[in-house]
Amino acid sequence: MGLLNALDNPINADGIILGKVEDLFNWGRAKSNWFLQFGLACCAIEFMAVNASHFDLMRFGNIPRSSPRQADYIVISGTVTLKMAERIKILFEQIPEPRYAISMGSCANSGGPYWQHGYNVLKGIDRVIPIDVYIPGCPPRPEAFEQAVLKLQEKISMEEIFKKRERVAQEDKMLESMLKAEENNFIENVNKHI
Amino acid sequence: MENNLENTTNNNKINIEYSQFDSERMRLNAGPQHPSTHGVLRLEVELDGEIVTDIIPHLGYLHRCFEKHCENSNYNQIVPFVDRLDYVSAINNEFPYVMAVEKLAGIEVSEKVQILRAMCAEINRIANHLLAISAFGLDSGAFTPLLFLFREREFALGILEKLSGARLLYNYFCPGGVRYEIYSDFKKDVKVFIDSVRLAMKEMEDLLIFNDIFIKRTEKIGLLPKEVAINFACSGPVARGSGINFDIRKSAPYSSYDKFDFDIPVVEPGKEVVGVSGDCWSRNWVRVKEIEESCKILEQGITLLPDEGSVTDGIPKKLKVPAGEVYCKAENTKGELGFYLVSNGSDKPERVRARATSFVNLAILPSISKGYMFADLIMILGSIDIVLGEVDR
Amino acid sequence: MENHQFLFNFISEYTGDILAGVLIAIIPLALLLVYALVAIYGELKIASFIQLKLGPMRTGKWGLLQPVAEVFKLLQKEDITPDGADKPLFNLAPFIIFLGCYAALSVLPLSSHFAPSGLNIGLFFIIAISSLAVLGIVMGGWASNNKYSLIGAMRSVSQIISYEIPAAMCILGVASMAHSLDMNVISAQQQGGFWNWYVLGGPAGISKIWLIPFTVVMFIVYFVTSLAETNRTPFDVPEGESELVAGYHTEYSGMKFAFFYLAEYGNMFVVSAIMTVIFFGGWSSPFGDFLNSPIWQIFWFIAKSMFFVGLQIWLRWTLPRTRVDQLMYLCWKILLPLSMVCFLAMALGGMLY
Amino acid sequence: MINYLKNIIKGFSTILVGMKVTFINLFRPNVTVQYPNVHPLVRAGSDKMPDNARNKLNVIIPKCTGCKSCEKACPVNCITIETTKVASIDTEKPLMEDGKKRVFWLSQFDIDFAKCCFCGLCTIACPTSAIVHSTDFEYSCYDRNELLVHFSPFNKEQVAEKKRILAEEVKQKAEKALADKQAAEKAAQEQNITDSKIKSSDDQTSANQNIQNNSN
Repeated sequence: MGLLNALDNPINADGIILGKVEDLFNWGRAKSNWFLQFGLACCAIEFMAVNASHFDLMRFGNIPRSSPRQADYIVISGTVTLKMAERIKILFEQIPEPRYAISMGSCANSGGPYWQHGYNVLKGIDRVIPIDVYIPGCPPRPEAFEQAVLKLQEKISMEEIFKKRERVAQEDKMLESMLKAEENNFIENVNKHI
Repeated sequence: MENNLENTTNNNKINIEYSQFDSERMRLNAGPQHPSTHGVLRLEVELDGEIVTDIIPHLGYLHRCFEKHCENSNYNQIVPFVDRLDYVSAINNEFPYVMAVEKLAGIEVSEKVQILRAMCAEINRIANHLLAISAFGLDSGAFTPLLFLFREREFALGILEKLSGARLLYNYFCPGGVRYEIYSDFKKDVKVFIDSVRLAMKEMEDLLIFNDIFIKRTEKIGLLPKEVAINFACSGPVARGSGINFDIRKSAPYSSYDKFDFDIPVVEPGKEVVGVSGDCWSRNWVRVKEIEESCKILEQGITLLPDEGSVTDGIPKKLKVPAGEVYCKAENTKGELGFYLVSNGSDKPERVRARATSFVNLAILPSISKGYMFADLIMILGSIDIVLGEVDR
Repeated sequence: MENHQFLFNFISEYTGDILAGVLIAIIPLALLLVYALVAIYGELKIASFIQLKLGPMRTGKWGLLQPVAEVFKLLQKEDITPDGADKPLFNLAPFIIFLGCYAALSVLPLSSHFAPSGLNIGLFFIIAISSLAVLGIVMGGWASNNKYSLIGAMRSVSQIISYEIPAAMCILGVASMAHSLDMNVISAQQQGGFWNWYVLGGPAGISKIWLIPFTVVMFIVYFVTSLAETNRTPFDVPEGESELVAGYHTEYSGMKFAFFYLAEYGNMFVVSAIMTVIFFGGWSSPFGDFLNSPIWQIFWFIAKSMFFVGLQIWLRWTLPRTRVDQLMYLCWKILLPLSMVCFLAMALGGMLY
Repeated sequence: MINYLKNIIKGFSTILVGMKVTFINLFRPNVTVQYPNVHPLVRAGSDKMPDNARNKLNVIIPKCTGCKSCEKACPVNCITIETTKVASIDTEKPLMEDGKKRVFWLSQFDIDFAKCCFCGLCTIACPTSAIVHSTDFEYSCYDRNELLVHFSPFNKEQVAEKKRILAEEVKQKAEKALADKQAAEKAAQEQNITDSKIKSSDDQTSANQNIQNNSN
């Protein structure tokens, strides 16, 4: 991540000009993460504490937004009941791509204390939406959340937008040609039999 | 009851005869995801323009099967689940539960433990009220008070963390005593904490509580008359804001609360500072004053708490609870929290039932918020100070 | 005053009129974009320092690149148009809001030698063009097919339209004293030190002293009004996040939201600039002829405007939000009578001096 | 009218008071502790994370006897323990930390931190304080399965090996027991024969022999 490092350490300005566009875009997404103001249960209180002055999530470029349309990631902070799971799925789908999700605390990870007898509790939010980072703890320390944000930023900055696009395009082409070949074979076979 | 609501004077409420109009009304779903429904409460609101004409709260988005878990755990294992009821004031939740088990098992608790418990509960009460006041400010659009009060809240959490090892859900009390010994600087920390809280609350009165915009937003809004509050069995700051002088710490002193000298802040009709008795501002004012009273209790606790003696000695090696049933109540941060325990003599309780404060207090919401504006509804909800974990259990 | 055409004439000598016009039009746009980056960073930092925290720290040195990262992020976001939305209106709304803000910038005299467009009815033009924002807001709110957006839009319309009356009274008061609607002329009249500013009664000797209370009150009225016109706290009821999730732009994402964001900060600058021009001497130096060359005038103009932007940010992180009926009460029962009284006094001053 | 003006002035002045408070705070030192640069364990004063903080659980395997009391105490059943008896023919002679002989191998000691509620009941229940809360909290991960932590020092093959040894021992014991039994039966038969031959009462000795055989 030449450009990323260069931007973080302006003194060491190597590679700004040569930096790849992909790195720039990844850097933008990694450093500006707006999260959805959304709390479920106990962890939401600690999540508020992370935003407060002592821990200050804004240092990482994370700014609260109350509308899912303007958010970049959602924090599942607390117990997800079966009744709430549908709503969370809708909320997550309302976040525009590229979107991320952090599972905060035991309840969201796997049902937590309620995994055994909680007939109404979803046993892990990853059964409903894809999760990028899991934070253990019940509730996790604010620092643990900050570490998870750093991990998320690391993950985003390693993403390959263009390569993925190329790969997907190639795969599409291959799939298309395979389908065509199969179709031709089928037609030939049919012709033979006729 | 309706008459009581209508007849109160000085009411900002807008009364419209809907039979005269043939206007269409809008149904708005506030929640379960909404920035200020304090969790996952869903309010189905019927609006006429900006005015709330009907409101139906929908619960159950955080039903976590508390009672089911209690039936499957032994007495010590229930404490973590009790913590997670009202997760903002976990220590205050443990208090009545632990007392109930002790009452049933006939365990005597030493004086040091009693005083320490009361002190922990008061630190926790301050932490809860700081959150409640700041969240109430946030509902009215002021973001800075939230962060100012969270700064003090961090001190409270720090003290409790040093005592118990956890920041929010402590699992600190247990039948017979508390889990861990007191650390050496406890009294000094509490002293520093009291001073800093008092300073912060002074600043907060300038910044938020006596701010004219805030007063205009909260006074004469969400009027809860005394009779209605009694009929709905409200307790805690909600009831005291309406002029009901009821606090279990005074009326039926438990633990060591009879040793402390403190007042119960009540906003009685005719003695209001701002607004009228029973409005949102009064409920918030009760919380502000209660922080001061808790500081007083902590100050006395520092002198009363004996240095010698252990707080963990009284814990029985094996907890034997005879068959029977007991109801034990205590003043939670939000009002009366009671636990009804049925034991069949085994190591697991037959049934644990919680009388949840927030649930009872939330019941008044539809009857006190009709006729106000939608922005007021948010303020009324904020002034009741509910925690959904306790409402849905 | 033909001075303000100086830059245009200078460029058009080499390039021709059309290209010169385009170049001149780009200048306010560039100014707006750069200013928005600075203002977003400033807002985050000032808010953080008030709240005893640090704000962005890890994006570049001291988080200086935070707004840049946000721009790159917003560029990549998926552009969602809700299913039930009125698509043409939904897509048009952010651009209309932005247009209003950008057009208003075109008549602001940055220096005695440079105003992008030297309209002699500049103030009138600004009052007219700033109403375009309402159109954008109501279009966005209605087309989103979201109840929160709709309520936000309706609130915003009633708010901005009401507050335009006291705002117009303030501008009118100054115009009656200056005998002109040309912003460059008004700025030029206030040259020669801060005692000549219209907030202190204007450039009329010692005898203006009875006018000072009225002009100061007028300035306060205009400041409050400007807060309401830009939907800033304590008057941010259209987007009050604790009531209406994000108000009229609840459904907007990606670059369309970025336009709303940009327009909000742009409007802040526009009202601050108007305030600077009509009350605080525009581009003129506060110390007479000291540092009053055309280049320094740009500095003075931007510095004064940014001061008021900072004041707005400071207020935002201090005050709670008013309710919508209190907002109307404030407008019709307090600001309007006050501005009327002050207008009468200022009109009298305009007749006397 | 006077009331009206009073209200305006009151509103204006309270706003100014509020602005004063925020202005003073603008120049106060901030309270933020920058986490990745400053670890909570090395902070100063009240911001320091106490040593008894309840974070990730740690199991000190040399101390653990495998009594499973933590498993029983856990309110959420996130601890799974499986023990294998130490075979006497095992060449490895394990010792506990206090020098006593180990009775159980910990063939499986899993804690699922995705379920753990960090209540600390297991640490209280543990008689040898082998399971303790550490101060490590930085273990968030991209995959939930990473949160299932295996504390057992053995991998699967080693566990299989230990189980095989134990099974061997059991088998040997069974064989030995069988052999002893057969020997005893043989002896008994011989005894019977001798008894029948010599009709003297040697019950005492035969009984003793039987007991010895059984005990072997």
